[in-house]
Amino acid sequence: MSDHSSIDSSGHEAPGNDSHAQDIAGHINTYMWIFGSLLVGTVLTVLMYYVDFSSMAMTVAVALFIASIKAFLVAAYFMHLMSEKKLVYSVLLLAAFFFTGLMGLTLWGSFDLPTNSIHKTSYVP
Amino acid sequence: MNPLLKLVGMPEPASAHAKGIDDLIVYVHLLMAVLFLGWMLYFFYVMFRFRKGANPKADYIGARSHFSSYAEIGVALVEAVLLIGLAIPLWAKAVDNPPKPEDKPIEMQIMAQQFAWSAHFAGLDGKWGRQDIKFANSANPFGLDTADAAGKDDVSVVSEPFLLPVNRPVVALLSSMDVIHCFKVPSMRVTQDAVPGLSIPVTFTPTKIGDYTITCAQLCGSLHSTMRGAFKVVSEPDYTAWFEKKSKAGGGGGSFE
Amino acid sequence: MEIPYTYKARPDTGLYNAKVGIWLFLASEIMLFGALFSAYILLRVSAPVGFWPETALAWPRGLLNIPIGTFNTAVLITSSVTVVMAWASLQMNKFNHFRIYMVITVLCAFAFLGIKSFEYNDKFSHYVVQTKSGKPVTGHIEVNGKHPRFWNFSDQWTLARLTAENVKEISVAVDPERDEHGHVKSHSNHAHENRTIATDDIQFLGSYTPATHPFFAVYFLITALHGLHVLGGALVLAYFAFPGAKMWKDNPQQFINRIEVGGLFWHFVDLVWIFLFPVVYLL
Amino acid sequence: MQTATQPHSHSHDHAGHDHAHHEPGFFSKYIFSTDHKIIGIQYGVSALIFLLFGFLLMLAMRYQLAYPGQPVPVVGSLLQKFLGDDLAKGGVMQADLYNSFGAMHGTIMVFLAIVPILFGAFGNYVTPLQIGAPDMAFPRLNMASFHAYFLGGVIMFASFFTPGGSARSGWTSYSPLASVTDLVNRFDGQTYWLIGMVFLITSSLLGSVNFIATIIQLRCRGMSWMRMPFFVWTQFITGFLLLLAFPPLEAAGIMQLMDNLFGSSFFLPAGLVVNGTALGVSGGGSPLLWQHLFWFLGHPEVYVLILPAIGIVAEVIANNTRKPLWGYKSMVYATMSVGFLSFIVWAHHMYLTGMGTKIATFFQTTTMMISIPSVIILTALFISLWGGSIRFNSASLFALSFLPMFGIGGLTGLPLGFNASDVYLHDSYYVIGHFHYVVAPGTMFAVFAGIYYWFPKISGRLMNETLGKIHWAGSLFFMNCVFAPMFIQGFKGMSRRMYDGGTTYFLGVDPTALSLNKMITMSAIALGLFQLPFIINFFYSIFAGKKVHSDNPWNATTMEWSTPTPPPHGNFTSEPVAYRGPYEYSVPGSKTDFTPQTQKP
Ligand code: HEA
Ligand code: HEA
Ligand code: CUA
Ligand SMILES: [Cu+2]
Repeated sequence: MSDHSSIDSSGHEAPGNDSHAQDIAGHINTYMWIFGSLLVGTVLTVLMYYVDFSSMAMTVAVALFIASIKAFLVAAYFMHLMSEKKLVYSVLLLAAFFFTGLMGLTLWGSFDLPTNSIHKTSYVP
Repeated sequence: MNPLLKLVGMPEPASAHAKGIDDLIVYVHLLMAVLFLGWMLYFFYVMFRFRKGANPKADYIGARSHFSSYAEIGVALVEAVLLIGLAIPLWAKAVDNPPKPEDKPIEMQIMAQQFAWSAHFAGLDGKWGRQDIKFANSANPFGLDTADAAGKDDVSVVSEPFLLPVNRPVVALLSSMDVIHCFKVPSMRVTQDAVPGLSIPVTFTPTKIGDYTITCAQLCGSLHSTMRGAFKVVSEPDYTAWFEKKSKAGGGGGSFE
Repeated sequence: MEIPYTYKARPDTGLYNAKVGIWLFLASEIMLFGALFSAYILLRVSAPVGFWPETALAWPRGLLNIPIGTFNTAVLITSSVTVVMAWASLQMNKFNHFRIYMVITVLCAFAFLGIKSFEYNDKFSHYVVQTKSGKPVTGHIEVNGKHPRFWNFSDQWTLARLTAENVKEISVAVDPERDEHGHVKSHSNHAHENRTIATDDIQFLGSYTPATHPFFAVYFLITALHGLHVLGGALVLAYFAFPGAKMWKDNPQQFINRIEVGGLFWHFVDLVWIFLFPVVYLL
Repeated sequence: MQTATQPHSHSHDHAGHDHAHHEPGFFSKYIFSTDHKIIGIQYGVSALIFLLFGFLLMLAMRYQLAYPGQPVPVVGSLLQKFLGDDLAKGGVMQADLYNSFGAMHGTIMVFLAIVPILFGAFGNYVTPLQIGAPDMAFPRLNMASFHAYFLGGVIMFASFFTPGGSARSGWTSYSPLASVTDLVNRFDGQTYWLIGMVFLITSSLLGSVNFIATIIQLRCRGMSWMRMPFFVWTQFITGFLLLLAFPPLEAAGIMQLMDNLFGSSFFLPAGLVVNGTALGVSGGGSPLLWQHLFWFLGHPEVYVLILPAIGIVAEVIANNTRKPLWGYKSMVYATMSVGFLSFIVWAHHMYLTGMGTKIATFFQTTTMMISIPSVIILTALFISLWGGSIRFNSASLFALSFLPMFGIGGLTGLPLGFNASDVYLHDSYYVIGHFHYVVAPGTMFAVFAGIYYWFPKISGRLMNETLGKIHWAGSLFFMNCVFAPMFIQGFKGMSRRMYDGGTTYFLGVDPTALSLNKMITMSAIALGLFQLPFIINFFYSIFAGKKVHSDNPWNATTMEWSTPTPPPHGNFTSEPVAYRGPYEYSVPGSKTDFTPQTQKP
């Protein structure tokens, strides 16, 4: 804590004290673990590409599953969502809900057409 | 036709499903009228009774009755009834119930382009000619392949009135060559967008002989307001005569009037 | 009166203003990228089945450089770690560490952008050539002895331009053939074979640009928008690392907050990429 | 760092003193101001000008509708001079000019006039005062938001003078039309429109982040959620609507921009044949995707237009009935439900683009659901009148007339919301009637009510009541003359966006529909003339209106009236504390008929 005193001398409350610093040191350990997991996740994602899943849907599912886990790690630990306030959750939940609505309903609406409708790439019939 | 709708100037209905739509419009407007008149009576009464001159001291609590909750539940109920009883079934019937073959539906294509409507029938052989984008242009909106034998007797009616027989279901496959147009025939109570890249069927059964105008109800460019089409609903024999003549004359496959 | 809670947390919400602000902003960013992802998925699923370019509008697979993409992912993840380390260093009062981590973060950002523009360059000088007499091929082309380059928009070739400028033939360094998963076929020729194609034999010529296929349009749009976020974020973080760091002296708590807020944005940019990478590169 | 801890150090005198000594220069005071009140005024003035402009565009169009093919009076020659023969030959409005004015009328009214007035002007000026905050949470962001809005406006305005004229694909800007109107000059009016929209969206996003953060963080001591004035609640929910609904349109706008500038095909399917020749694009896109993304914003946007208006009306009604709002809590919850539901009803604008039964059922059910909380809000306002001591001043007259007008507009939404009846009414003048009843006599009346009500706080002077009442009577009467006949026209089958006023269709069908056009146009002119008393009143009162003698001329309870008039920089002279709910009027046992929120118990 060499520059601790210099901050103090400028007349301000120093942000860290020793027990606080210990906490943070604990965090750093976590950060490194997460870092490692993210790299592993990335490698897994790429390997998945070379595995021949029988169906496209399966590929998509696996890809998004890995991505979601990685995203969760980033959000939960790097962005400290784990210990964040309720308010932030509600905002994010709203956004997540509306995003799902936007995507889901748009897709649904684009494919639930009147019976016998045709998506054309050439003229019909 | 419902006298209320006549009063506001809606054109006489001329198709089989029109009654359902008209009824729904009437019922919804009755609901609206009841709500509106009720509230207005209340509104003027309140403004008069509780004006400052008559009631210099306001009451902190105000209304104590729960009438409003009942009214709100009532509105919700009526809406639910209209929705489940009328709107949804009507829609399902219109878009998910294609006419059965024994009703001998007329199948046709309708193509919209800036700024005209064209119609296309399969001809006497009942087979569509081959169609491809690469043949399409303003004069051949359906992209008919002149080389295809099945198309020789197809009937294409480009930018002029076509005929439909009375009391037979029509299934018109609607599409567009360029931008979004909207096929609207007020008397038939049909409206459907013609979306490029999609082919969407509209179904209706004309019930009245006469001349009908198609308007384009979707902004589609400079001359949108003049984009009119027309068709005549005629008796079955008149229609057959017209159709046979057209088909034999080889309307399809490139030679257009 | 002055604006309260600019750096102290409001007791009942437990948050300071900027943190509320950044989370709201991120929520709107979710909707922005969400709409783009939705568009991507919709276009993707409504594309005809088949293999691009054999089937005109089928979704292309395996066009992007996966090793480079993977490397870039790692770069971005690293920057995400360093930015949180920078914040932690401030918490522990180690300003110098903070600055080092910040510098690494910004360097990672620019590395990411550099690699991305390298990829862009590759795409812009890549062409699909549909011949009249055979299968379409893809690859880098050479016209009049020169490789067209993306930064020069006037250097884009189309069939019309070939004809207009009376170019008789072009040569194509043909890409290896791919199967329907985008994997290079085992028997395929790995060393880019050079083929000369006469202009008369060309039916369609298009570079890997938005006009050629919706895939490119979506790809460039989403990655460019993401790239802009990276650039913006990097500039702000660089500002905090140097000129903005003066605040550490006057109001350390507020400075830490700023780093936290900047970091949150940075993690979000990383998060978007975590989804972008599999969706765009691997699907 | 001892700022907020010693609130009493700033006295009223002190603020005035400060002011006198370092008078900021013109630029930092009026152009680069970060004070929410100045920014509010900037928004208000620009938006009123745009409102007038939007109306003038419509007057020219209305003239064309009533008298197709005749030169526009007064400005015809100017139009020809500035816009050229293609658009206004001989001063006659050509079809393209009609379409371009129509698109710009919609765009300007919605994005440059009404939203900026409600959210930018009233929201900025009043919200921080009502929650006892010294300013917005992010003053510089607030300034940036106004600047982005202003730039967007300038770009939109400039687009009129591009070759070919401004955007002319409707305010909805549907693809492919928007992408194929000008195939030669890619940098056309549509491109300007899109760039302008990106600025306006950015402005709204910055604004909404700021509003929400301000309301969450800067409520003064004692200002709990359920003590917030209803107006603040509506601003809060509106903020969320803007925050989450606008980004998809921004994305869509950028995609359309790419379609226009780089020839991509986000919204263009394969095989388009325009003008008889194949359009040389790859295709593969979806025109309906644009509509989904547009209406995902479009529908929440209409609640952006109405919720703050309801908020204003609620304030004015509570004040002029001298009693608390009836069912304040249920209004708050209803507003939340409206806000939430408004995100999942959007495709009721798309019933006729081709929809299967399942998806159509989903959207009409949600559409019916959203009408219930609207009914609850309106009912609560109506019942609030019961037992009041109603005063009829200009503000209150406008607020009261808002109720039936919004009622008509809202109720006529119902037949549109059932898809089966929408089959007949879609894209007809019935729709035009429906939404103008909500936005013109609805929202605009709320705006007027707000102006008459808060004018004394802003300027320290009252507006003239006589002129105000003339303005009210004329506006109410002629608004109805303009928009009520549109329902009839709609029933008769008249489509909207018809440059010839429906002549081509109606001559063979029902010529009486056309005579209504003339009546509507005349009424619109009269409506315009009846705004003159307002404009005169407005400017006259700024300089020579009757001075107010107290900071609280309406004897109101909410906090904006506990500040000096006009409020100084930093707003409050001592730290405000809310001791009670927002509408404690006529509390039994109290000496006065109002108990301000800040009054110590
Ligand atoms: C502020 C604007 C606003 C508001 C609040 C609304 C509110 C509603 N709108 Fe409207 N609407 C628009 C603006 C608005 N709309 C615009 C601009 C368009 C056209 C866009 C375009 O195409 O260009 C449109 C178009 C539009 C359509 C598409 C029509 C078409 O194109 O075919 C539909 C269809 O469902 C619809 C439905 C509704 C419904 C169900 C409500 C409901 O929320 C209404 C709920 C309210 C009530 C039910 C009233 C309750 C009151 C009482 C019951 C008390 C009555 C009291 C008295 C009468 C005194 N609207
Ligand atoms: C908030 C939105 C809003 C508002 C307020 C209005 C207000 C008005 N609108 Fe508009 N309108 C739209 C939004 C709006 N409109 C939209 C979205 C469309 C669809 C566009 C499209 O098809 O794409 C449309 C379309 C539209 C049409 C259909 C055109 C067509 O389909 O061909 C018509 C026709 O009459 C019309 C008329 C009017 C009239 C007469 C008013 C009047 O009520 C205007 C009244 C205004 C005034 C009288 C001005 C008052 C001025 C002041 C108070 C200024 C004071 C100034 C200072 C103090 C400096 N509008
Ligand atoms: Cu076609 Cu309008
Ligand atoms: Cu809507």
